[in-house]
Amino acid sequence: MLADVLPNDAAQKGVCAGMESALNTGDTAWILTSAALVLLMIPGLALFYGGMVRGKSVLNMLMMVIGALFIVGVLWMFIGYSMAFGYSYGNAGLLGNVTEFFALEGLMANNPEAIYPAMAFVAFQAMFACLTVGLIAGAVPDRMKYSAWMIFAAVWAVLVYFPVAHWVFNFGVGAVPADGGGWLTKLGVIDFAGGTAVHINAGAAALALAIVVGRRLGWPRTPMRPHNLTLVMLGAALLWFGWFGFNAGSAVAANNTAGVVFLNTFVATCGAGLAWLIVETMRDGKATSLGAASGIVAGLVAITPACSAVSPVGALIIGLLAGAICSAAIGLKYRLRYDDSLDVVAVHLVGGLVGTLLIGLLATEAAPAGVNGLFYGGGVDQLSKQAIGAFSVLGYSLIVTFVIALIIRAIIGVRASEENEVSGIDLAEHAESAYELGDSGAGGFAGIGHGSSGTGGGKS
Amino acid sequence: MLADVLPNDAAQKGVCAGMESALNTGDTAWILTSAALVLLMIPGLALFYGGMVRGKSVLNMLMMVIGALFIVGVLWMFIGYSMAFGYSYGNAGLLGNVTEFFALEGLMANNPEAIYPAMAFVAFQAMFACLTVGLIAGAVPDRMKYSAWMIFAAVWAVLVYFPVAHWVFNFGVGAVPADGGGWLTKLGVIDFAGGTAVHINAGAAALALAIVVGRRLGWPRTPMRPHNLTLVMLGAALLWFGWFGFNAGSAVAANNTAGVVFLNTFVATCGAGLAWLIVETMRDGKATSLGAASGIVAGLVAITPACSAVSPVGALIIGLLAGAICSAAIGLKYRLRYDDSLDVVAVHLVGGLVGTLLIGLLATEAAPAGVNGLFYGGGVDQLSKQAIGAFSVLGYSLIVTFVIALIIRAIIGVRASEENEVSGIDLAEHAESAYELGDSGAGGFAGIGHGSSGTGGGKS
Amino acid sequence: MLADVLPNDAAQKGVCAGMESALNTGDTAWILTSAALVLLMIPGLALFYGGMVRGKSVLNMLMMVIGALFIVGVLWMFIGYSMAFGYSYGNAGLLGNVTEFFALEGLMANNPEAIYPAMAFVAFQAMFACLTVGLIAGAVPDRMKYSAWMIFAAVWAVLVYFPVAHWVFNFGVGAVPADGGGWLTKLGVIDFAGGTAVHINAGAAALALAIVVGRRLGWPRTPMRPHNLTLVMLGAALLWFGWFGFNAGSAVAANNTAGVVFLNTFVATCGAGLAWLIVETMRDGKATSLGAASGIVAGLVAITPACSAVSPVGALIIGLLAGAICSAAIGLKYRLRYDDSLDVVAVHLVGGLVGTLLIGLLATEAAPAGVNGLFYGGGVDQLSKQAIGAFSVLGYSLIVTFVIALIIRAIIGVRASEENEVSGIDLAEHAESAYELGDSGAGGFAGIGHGSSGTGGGKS
Amino acid sequence: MKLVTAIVKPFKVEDVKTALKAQGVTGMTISETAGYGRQGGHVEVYRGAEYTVDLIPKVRVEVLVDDAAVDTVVAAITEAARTGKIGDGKVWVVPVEQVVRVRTGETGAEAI
Amino acid sequence: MKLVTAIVKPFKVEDVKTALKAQGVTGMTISETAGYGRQGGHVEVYRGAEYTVDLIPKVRVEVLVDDAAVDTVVAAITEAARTGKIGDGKVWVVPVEQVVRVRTGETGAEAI
Amino acid sequence: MKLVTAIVKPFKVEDVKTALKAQGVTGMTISETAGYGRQGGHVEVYRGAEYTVDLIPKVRVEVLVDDAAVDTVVAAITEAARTGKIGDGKVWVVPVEQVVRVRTGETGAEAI
Ligand SMILES: Nc1ncnc2c1ncn2[C@@H]1O[C@H](COP(=O)(O)OP(=O)(O)O)[C@@H](O)[C@H]1O
Ligand SMILES: Nc1ncnc2c1ncn2[C@@H]1O[C@H](COP(=O)(O)OP(=O)(O)O)[C@@H](O)[C@H]1O
Ligand SMILES: Nc1ncnc2c1ncn2[C@@H]1O[C@H](COP(=O)(O)OP(=O)(O)O)[C@@H](O)[C@H]1O
Repeated sequence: MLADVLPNDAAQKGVCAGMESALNTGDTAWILTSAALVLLMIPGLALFYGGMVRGKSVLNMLMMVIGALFIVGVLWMFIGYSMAFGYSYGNAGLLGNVTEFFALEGLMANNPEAIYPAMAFVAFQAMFACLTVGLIAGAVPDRMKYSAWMIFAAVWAVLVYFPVAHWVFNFGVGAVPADGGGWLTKLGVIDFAGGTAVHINAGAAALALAIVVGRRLGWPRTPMRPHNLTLVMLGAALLWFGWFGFNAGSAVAANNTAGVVFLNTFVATCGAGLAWLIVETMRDGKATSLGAASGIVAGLVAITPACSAVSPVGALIIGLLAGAICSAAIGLKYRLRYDDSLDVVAVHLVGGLVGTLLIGLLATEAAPAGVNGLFYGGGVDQLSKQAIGAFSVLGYSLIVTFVIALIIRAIIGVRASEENEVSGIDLAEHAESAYELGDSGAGGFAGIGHGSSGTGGGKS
Repeated sequence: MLADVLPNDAAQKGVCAGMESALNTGDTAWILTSAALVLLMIPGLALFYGGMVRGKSVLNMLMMVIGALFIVGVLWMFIGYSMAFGYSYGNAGLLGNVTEFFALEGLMANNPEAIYPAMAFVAFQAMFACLTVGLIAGAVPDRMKYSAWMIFAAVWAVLVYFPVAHWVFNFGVGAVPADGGGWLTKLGVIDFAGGTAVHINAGAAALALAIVVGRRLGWPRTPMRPHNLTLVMLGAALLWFGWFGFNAGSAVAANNTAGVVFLNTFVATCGAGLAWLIVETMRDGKATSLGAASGIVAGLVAITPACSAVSPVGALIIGLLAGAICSAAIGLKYRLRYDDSLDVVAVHLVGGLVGTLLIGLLATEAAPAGVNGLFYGGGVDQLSKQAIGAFSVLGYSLIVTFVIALIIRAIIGVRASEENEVSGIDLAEHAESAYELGDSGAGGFAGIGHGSSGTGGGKS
Repeated sequence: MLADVLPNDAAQKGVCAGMESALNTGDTAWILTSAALVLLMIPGLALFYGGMVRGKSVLNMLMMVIGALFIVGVLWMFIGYSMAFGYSYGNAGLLGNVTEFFALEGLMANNPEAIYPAMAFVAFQAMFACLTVGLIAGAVPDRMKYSAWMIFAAVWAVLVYFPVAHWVFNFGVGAVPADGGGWLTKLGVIDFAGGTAVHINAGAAALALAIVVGRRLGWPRTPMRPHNLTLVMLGAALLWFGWFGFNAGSAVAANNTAGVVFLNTFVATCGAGLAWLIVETMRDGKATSLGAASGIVAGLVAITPACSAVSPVGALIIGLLAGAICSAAIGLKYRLRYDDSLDVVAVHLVGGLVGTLLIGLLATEAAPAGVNGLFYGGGVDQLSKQAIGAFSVLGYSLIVTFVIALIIRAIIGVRASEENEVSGIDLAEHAESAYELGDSGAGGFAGIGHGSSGTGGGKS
Repeated sequence: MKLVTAIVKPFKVEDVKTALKAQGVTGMTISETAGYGRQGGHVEVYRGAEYTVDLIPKVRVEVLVDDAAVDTVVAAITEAARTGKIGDGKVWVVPVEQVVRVRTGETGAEAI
Repeated sequence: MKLVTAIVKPFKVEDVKTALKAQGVTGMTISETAGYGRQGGHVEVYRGAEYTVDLIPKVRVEVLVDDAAVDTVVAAITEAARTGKIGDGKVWVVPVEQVVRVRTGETGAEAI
Repeated sequence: MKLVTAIVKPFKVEDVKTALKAQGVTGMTISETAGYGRQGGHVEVYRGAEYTVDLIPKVRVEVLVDDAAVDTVVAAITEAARTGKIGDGKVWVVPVEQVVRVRTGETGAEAI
């Protein structure tokens, strides 16, 4: 269209002119942007994880995260949004009405009273669901049967994520506070962007799944070092970038809260990165790039629930503690002998707990959430609420995940064959290998690892 | 500036206060964000394509896409925007007035009646032009002379893209619907974000160019597998991320339409990814990561024209069909023996057709476009319009591209020498090779593939 | 929450309704988006640089940039923002009051008169500080002691960046123009997004640091070619993408200025990329991908100060000149024998000078800055202001950086040991190596370069 | 027992493999190498700085053969790898004193 | 002096190394190779096109040994590398006329 | 005809090449290897877990030479590759029974 002309949509909008629509385009722009940012976190996570596994398993790692994204995305459209954001059955705060928004029925219409389009919020929250399931995959690379993973992802989303999202993210309807909302919300638990529903939830599930699937062959004797640390750093970078949408987007508005949350998210991450590097330097004598990437993620996890409740200094403290505690928590798996391969427990479960509980101590009335924690004279009230929130999600997720995983194991099995694990799960499950770099230099190099004779298109 | 102070610009803006300006900052923010997102799609495409070629051609692949971006960007500023969005010569809807906005004359001024800055829209649409040209490169990697490609890119943009963009994207001026607008728009073809102008257009050109340039040496006998599948997935991820700007940004507003489009884009992509994996699993026994990445792109292509016209369930169906049909369409090139190396035809031409035509069946009045397709009782009217739109773009692009490519071939040739193709086009055309990874481990490794003796700066 | 319900925040906002708040959500959305975009530039820079070094130094390169980000982020929160944006001591325009916003005290509150949240602006500007410090690292890869770098980064941010940001970016308070603002602002120097404060500043520091740290062993005799050019291109792409936030975000509003700036940024980059490729083709016979990536960055650097002051044609000219001049400037280091390894001087110092000074020639009243340069009849007035701005930042940065670097060298040393430099600084400083790709193909490949025996968790 | 080692151009590996199969050779071991020789190298350019790369990618093919088969195997490889241009590579033969098949412990001619 | 060369499965390298250490062998050189043999290969699929990859990653282990130690070294490697499945690889022995340790210039048995 | 094989430190390859050229050697073949020996390895740390890497990157240089030239070539390589620190590597000589230049079919001394 010509630039001086109003598009049709714009004409109907009439911002400020007669108020035909309550739509706030700034809030909408920010929600849409945030939804896109959170989508990017999912491949970001895939690359972060993918760089950490061995070169023979990187594609499988990507496929676990991306496959889960596909399937959970579809489930979200049909029932997930409704289970999470539908009116709570019996106003009990346990589960949303599945039929209320089945297949997003009715949400497409242009509601003149809406401040932002319903679908924008649906999309934003969809990404949360997909990401949370993807997080779990880090516990079981190299060895899990792909079909079993895909089934697990679907079932877990329905039985664990959708209900828990209802508990935490559903604030209820209209004037009546928390009418139809989740029970943790009603209780007053503060979890701004998902420390419980996303991170504790995924971390607890990762623990259960790692135990059911079992250790990688050779672990922990055989070293299994990251095959590509630039990929890990790229993944961490995309996660950080996207996380601004995750956290500041959870204000569901482009307002002061979003600004504060954004800054706190930044500061906490810097703090956690620093803390992880300091711990490494003191313990191992060297600060590693894997440590920096891990610190970034740990800080982001911990500030997620707390970002609206603390001051920048509080955010820094949360970050520093998260970096230090998570880096120490990695030792746990060696002591307890569960092979949580990429440390989902140490980073997401522990980091989520750190952030969720520290709200009880560091929350300040001056922050947007408007609550004082123990150190700001608010007593232990908020702290105990936080503990209830954290541990109920932890317990629910741990138990239900165990049951799901055991049933899948009983019916179709969860492990790739030993031979396939040794020769590489990329080849076994996906008939691909990630790299063919020999072919790069000068000379028409046929590529030794794959001096293959093709039957291009034989089947396609 | 100090934080409590209004910047000068803001003071002039006076949203709500006296209406000195019609500027909607939310819409503007979303258009700017979308333009940046679409820019990112271009290197995203380069990496997606780059990962799929052999290691000795990856830089050339990047350079085809990025070089086209440079040149088309400049052309767009001078004449492209005007040819696409200028008032149609004779109101025929075939081509915009080249001189109207030559060198963007006059668009820099702060127009108080504009809802968003003209330049934001110019930039947003610039990215479409650059991306579309880049898409074609996927048909001819490994073998096309770089100079010939650069000339082709410039000529094709001027003779094919700019006119076709006028047909499809120019909605005309002011009160009179489609006055000065493109003929397909006037006809009532629905193409929200470029199924015809971008994907069918590029796909048809890819077919013509692949035929004129000819097959890679050894194809299809010699296998030419992707050299870096993590790069492919990264590229697909950046494409998906950016595509939210491409599609939802095409609402040119942060409104309900943008929200619906966003959600539909997401759901269709999940569906197409799933469908591609299911087809692979049934046909080959394995779901591949290349399949997942391809499914993502196929779904995005197909939903591009349709995203404002269908319900989420409709979007899912389009995605599922696109995934299945495009993955099958790849077999075509083996049967018809044209070497469309990275399947631009199967993904963009076929995917674009799927999406454009399915609007005729699946469009629903409930969606923002407000039209009913055949399955919603709207008859075949819309379907036939869609077919006219799809096939006129297809035909025009195919024929004109053939002519352009044949002329370039006749004058300067389009093929690199056989020797250069065998030894690698990166080296031959760009005097570079992509990787020197031998140098990574411990030990001061001089890098075997390049135990070179430098003459650093001898010429610079 | 349910989709048809107003979130609490939204209810308080009342856009247009009674004006309880001056908050402009569109501007806020764009500032938040821009802040996230600029954050992404930092890992983008790390990857751009990382791809250019040898495989044995890539992690150190990433760690220099990311480590600086962590530490400068924390410093910014405590004192940086206050030093840059606090009321100028004695209204001299040299330094902001450190205590005014110490630890961001008071900026968290919801100020009803603010157009955008103070914290959003704090976060946006934080990224500038972190990025600027990171830029310097490109001068000294492969050989600088990591501890010395981290100390340098912290000290340089405090003594150089924070003050210079005050000079350039602080526009002062309220009605009185530039009251409390920086001296360059008061002088009328045009530097829209940081040609002086960011690029000339970092480039001059890079020169000083490269000289103090000294040349890499073997330079320039031994060739040290980029180890991964796809990484370089990816980094350049992320930089370009993020730079739209850097430049257009510097409008601190989603307005016409932002639109113009965005388009100019795009056009200049295309021009610089083209120019670099043309110079290469004429000089070396080949256009390289490293040239394309370098051209992108050079163009972005040069348009940074000028993007609000010139027309699109002016932006193109700046881009073309920047591409040509910067590519030629790379020869300087070979002639003068300083090892500015990744050409920070040639790209950022020279590019920054090109852009800053050309404003004096090419500025046009028609552009948002509203000033005419020499070629538009404005005389030499603006040009001389620009020169003062450029060279005072250059001189200050060069001298203070020298002093800082010399002191650090005297106290703890700045060079890694020769042995560590030869065997690779990644291993020496970070106990890691970037790639272990041998393990990818079929077969359970233990990875030759690292047929290591692990003691997993021995220490953790 | 002899070990025949051939240094050949990478895109000729497939042809060599085919030729060896035709000779009844059922196994071989292949690795990446880089060769320096008359063929010369090429020039790469990075930001205007030229690098002369004088090592060219080659592939090493190693085949254990019975004494009797040496000449035909050498001839087959030579034939298959030839393009006639400089840099086609070398084939050489080294005496082998003992061969063992790891799987079975068989030795000598049995082992190959 | 002999050169014992072994082509083994990659995940057996660690075991071979351990076995050699047990024999008092203090040095060895290892490289990546790809083997073609009875073991056959595998199929990869890219957008539906199948690629038969018949080269399988293997590792070459080379050990210089005194004439006296050859048999025990060969036996140790064979033992350590065996899985009993096709593709376990080969071990062969080649005569060496001279060995020099670069650092010291020592030759013969001293050098290893 | 002999085959001289040298395992050297990677950053010494350029010096070895130069030394060989000075001897009139016009061709050689080079490949990446990893060595295990007295030199020991190094430790890498990933999330606090330590990995002892005892294989160190080395480069294998192979040169076919006339019998007469063997000693000077071995000496030249040894000289050029020496740093005097542990891990400088080995040079060894193996008899070659036949050499063929693929391009021309020439054999023996003609072929190198
Ligand atoms: N003396 C040698 N020792 C070992 N390898 C050699 C020798 N001479 C040549 N080669 C190998 O043979 C390859 C081809 O040699 P070159 O001299 O380029 O061509 P040609 O054999 O056709 O004369 C080289 O790249 C190198 O790998
Ligand atoms: N004639 C040969 N010459 C050189 N290497 C061989 C030969 N035959 C087999 N090999 C090597 O030994 C490996 C194992 O051989 P294969 O025939 O698959 O199994 P096996 O030795 O158990 O019978 C091959 O992958 C190849 O690397
Ligand atoms: N017995 C051996 N057989 C084969 N290669 C060996 C042997 N011993 C050492 N090497 C090779 O020589 C290299 C140097 O050996 P090392 O013992 O570390 O130092 P040095 O030779 O200086 O005593 C090793 O890295 C390895 O590649």
